[in-house]
Amino acid sequence: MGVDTKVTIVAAPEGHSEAGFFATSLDKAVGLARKNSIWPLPFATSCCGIEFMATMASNYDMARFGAERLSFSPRQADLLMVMGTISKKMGPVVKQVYLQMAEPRWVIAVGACASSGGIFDTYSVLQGIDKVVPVDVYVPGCPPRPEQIIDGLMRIQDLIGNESLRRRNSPEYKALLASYGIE
Amino acid sequence: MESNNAEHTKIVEALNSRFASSIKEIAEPFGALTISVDSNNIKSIIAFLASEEMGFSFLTDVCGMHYDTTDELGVVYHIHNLYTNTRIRLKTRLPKAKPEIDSMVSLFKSANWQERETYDFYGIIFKGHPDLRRILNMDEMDYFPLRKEYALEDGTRTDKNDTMFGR
Amino acid sequence: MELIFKASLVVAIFVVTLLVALYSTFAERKISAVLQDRIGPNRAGPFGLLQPLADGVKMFMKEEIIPTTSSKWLFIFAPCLAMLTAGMSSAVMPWGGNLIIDGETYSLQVADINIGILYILGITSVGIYGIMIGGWASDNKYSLLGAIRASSQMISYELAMGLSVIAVVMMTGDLSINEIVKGQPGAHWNVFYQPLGFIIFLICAFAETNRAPFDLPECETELIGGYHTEYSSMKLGFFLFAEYINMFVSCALIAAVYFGGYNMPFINDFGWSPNTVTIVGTACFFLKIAFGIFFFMWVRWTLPRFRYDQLMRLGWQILIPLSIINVILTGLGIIVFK
Amino acid sequence: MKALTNRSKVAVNKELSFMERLYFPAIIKGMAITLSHLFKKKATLKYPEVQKEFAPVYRGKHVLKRDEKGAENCTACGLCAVACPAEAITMTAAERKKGEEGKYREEKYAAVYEINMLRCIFCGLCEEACPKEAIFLTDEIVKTSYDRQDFVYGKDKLVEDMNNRIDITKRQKKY
Amino acid sequence: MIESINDKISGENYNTINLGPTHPATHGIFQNVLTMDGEKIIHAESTVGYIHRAFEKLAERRPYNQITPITDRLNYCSAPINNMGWEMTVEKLLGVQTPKKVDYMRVIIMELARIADHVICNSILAVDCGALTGFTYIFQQREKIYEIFESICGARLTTNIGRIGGFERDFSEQTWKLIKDFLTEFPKAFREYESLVNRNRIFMDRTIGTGPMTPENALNYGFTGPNLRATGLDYDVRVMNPYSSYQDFDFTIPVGKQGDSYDRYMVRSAEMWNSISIIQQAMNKMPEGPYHADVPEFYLPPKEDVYTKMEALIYHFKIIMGETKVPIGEVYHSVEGANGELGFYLVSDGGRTPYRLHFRRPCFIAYQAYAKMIEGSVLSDAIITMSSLNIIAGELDA
Repeated sequence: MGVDTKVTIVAAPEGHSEAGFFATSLDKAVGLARKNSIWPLPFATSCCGIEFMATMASNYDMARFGAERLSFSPRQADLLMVMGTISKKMGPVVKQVYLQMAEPRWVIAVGACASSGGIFDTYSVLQGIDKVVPVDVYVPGCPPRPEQIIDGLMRIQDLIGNESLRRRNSPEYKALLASYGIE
Repeated sequence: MESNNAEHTKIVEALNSRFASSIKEIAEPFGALTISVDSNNIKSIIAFLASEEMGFSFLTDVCGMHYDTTDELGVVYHIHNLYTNTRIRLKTRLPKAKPEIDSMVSLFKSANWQERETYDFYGIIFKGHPDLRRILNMDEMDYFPLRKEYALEDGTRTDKNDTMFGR
Repeated sequence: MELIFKASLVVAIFVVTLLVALYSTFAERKISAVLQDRIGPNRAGPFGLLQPLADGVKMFMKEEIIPTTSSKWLFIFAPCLAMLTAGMSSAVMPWGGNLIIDGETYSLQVADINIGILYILGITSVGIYGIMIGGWASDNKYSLLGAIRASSQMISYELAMGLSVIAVVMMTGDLSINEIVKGQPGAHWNVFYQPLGFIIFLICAFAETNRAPFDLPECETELIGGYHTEYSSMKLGFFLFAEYINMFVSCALIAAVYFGGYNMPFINDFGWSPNTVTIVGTACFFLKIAFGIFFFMWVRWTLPRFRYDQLMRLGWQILIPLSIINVILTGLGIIVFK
Repeated sequence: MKALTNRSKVAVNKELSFMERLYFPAIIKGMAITLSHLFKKKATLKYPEVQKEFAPVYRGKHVLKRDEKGAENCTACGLCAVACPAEAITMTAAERKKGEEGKYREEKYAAVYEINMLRCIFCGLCEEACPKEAIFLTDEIVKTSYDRQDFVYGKDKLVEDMNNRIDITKRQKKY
Repeated sequence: MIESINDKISGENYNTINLGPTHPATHGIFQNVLTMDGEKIIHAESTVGYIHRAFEKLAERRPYNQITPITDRLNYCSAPINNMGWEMTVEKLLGVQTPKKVDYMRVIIMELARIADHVICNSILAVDCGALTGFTYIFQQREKIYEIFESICGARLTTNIGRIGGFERDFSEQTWKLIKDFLTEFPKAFREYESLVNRNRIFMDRTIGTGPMTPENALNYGFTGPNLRATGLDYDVRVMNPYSSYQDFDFTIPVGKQGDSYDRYMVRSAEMWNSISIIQQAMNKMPEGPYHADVPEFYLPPKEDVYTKMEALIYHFKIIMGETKVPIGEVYHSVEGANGELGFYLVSDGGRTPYRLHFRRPCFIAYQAYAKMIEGSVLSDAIITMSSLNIIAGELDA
């Protein structure tokens, strides 16, 4: 905690020439595979979790994106979807789950509460999960419509598809993790 | 249906005959029988009300209060007789320096967490509670957040301008 | 020549098994989707056909995590064992009749050992070690619970499975699967002679493959992932893969033992050449398997799962007595009718 | 315990008939039901390709309206900010100068008007609070983004485009 | 600690399992530390507070009309019931009498919300038993309820529906049509769902006898709503203390026998059928009239009036700034929420915000029995019991 919230370089694939962010053709192929096989770990705590159910159910069917195999074990998940309020008591748990995930891993903050605390600017609520884990995509709304959640997933897909394989070993990424106290 | 006057008179009489000295005030705001009682005697009063004779077998609610004008804390009980459909609100006041009151857990199991919550929010000590710990907040918290003197906000928020909101 | 044929057959069967397992994962997702009024994966390739490939590549590229408290070698060994045994069991399956090439007869079976059924039952019970070791080596309580459930489930249901097979063996008088298949020409399938045995076998097959309603070793809502909770990347892939291969083999076994394998009614009435008959028979066999796989999935997406003790009760108190009765009835039948 | 009313009715039957004991009737019935859905029309809305039409009163992204002449309606009174339970609205008022009548309808206007879309809970209270019909919620959803700075919507994103006006007449209709 | 005590008692080694806070079956976030003997639960201890959001403190800092969106997030599965419970509480404090039409409209919305909530609970119970498909069928109907809410208030889940004194707008033609469609569509889909699950022996075996409760014990633990009714006691706030003209409708109170998971499931099922009938009755008897009470001090004037009438403008500003006079006093009002008696204890000191607002959250009070209910059962039962109690995290932790 206590990290400057402006550190959000995860998402910005800046032009970094060799061994950097830009994807090569192998990266592209792997990226293509990865982005079509996102196994989300739904960290659903409150209202947004119900909208997530709606997203998974027949009417919106997130499975179309290859993302219907929910893996509740963090080891197997690619995408941590934090949905709902994260209190200060819960903050360490989110971080723990993030640590248990295998690389490459991404994080979506779904809904106002997870992204910024939303309406709950109170003593017990974490003002955005980016204080404990790096967030890749923010989805606004309280709760977001399923359309918005799918939108967020597609943004993550874009991110994954254009990402270099070695980005996870890049100094920028390591610096980012270090800023969250993650080795 | 709630303002059942004959029933109310009966209850008040029964209470007056036993606990006259502990009863401070009786009122009926919005048709709900509200009795302010001495905090020392609360357990025997509720035990009496919960007995077969009076039939208030359901503890609807326990909550804390902070009266900042007199700087006192308080516990408010709502109990319900399901058969005559009468509700009573019992109010107590406790000094802030030593907020202690008897626990109701031996009478109503539902009081357990509600009293823990009240302790968590207001720091009211329930004597005889089997496990009086914080329940909703972190154990490390060192103040009682719902007391009026503490701020609501956690203070880390940077993206607002307080003058806009009239607060 | 014989050797080359056998070698190519082994390769072909291996590839086919893998392909079927690969596309079973896709089929599962699609079938569950259509049963649930959904569409299912449709982004990866046309109609989402490249979905399993995407999953595979992703899993290969994922970081491997070996928990520090686990027994490292066993942790790695377990998924390999599961995969290996799953792959081995298809060796004795008679995929078709005989092909005649250049006057020489080739059997579409890798090894026609005379105890084929025993071999399969044996291999599948070795497969359970993969799950058990995996769950134990993870040093995770949920995994351990899953492993314990898996092993006791396997032990209980293998008995009933074996007994129901014995009834079939009594009728055929041979333990070789090929002989069993040959024993049901045309439409004289065992399922019509052994309906009770078939149902018992089917239920046990569900239990042996850890499929719903018997998916207790991994049941997501209770044990998160059960024995594979701690596995990531391709080791997880192996476990999942092994499950689908097992399902494929089970369906093949059911088709061979109860639905006449490559036999098909009226196949000899068309006057086709023996080779055509064999090929059509093989296709027919795969059709039966495909229906079996569909059935497995259909059941999975319809039924709730059992509780552990209910599962045991069903196994020991209902299925085993029933299968013993079935054996006795079969014996009586043989005496009376033959 | 004694019943409280005379309206209670036991809703449970736990007795299994012999057929139900056999597992199969219910299983076959269930499987028939799931199979019948194989042939039903799929309920899925193919979202990115097909967009569902939201209700006319949907509470989505905000818009700051202009009047017919293109002048901004907002007078920076701050009522919307007061009414906002999430405290997501910030504004700075400025006096209208001579010659700016075409730009701002009232004598005061919002020089800065920001809504933090990550904070916003889309409750619609700002729309209700506005006495000048300046702020409305629309049936458009707020897009997701990579960076939380992107979600502070300033006037550039909120004020409506005169060439592409947003029809809010349906929202106001009280039926 | 517990482990060591038990070890001393029996000399056996027990296993401790941490069920939650991110376990898949704990939908929200509940932590239960289970002491297990193999699969059997010897001792359980619940920890709550993982999404404590300080509702009560927040409510002390927000004017009355801004509290409605906060109540949305209590039991988010049936937000309209919370909204309307809160509005009725304030109306009780202010002494506002709502027109019959408002009452009936509220009844329709609240019963729809109840269906929406029970749909979630019952379908998730089946999901936790391993049958996912029923959930997807019945969730399509929930989408229809969302559409109805959306056409009235503009949001799907956290509705912020209704205002103090009535509704923000009348139901449109579209809304009525959607409700009518729902009334014809839902029974079909629900019947299908019931025949998929209700009499399936696997499902019955899983749920019968899990987490049983006697009425005396349930009452002592503060159970209300379907969970209490499943034990056989017919306590329903809608009947005992009718609010919003519930006395005009004819419905029964479904009760169970043993208070186990199957009873809870069946009581919820029967309540959904009841809700359908109540909505039907309300539609048939819908009176004419205004859609809000005539209380200019609390109900916002129409926008046209704000421009043209001085009085309306003053009221508008006063309501938004929270400067209308609110009587000093305290009031308790309860509604039959989807999970039980949802009470609002409001103390007003005449200021723009409540002096104290306490929510009686049925989930919070009922959940403390959970640890006792699962002791002696197995892990699978613990999960079924949790689902069938329908504990909603938002309501639990406030």
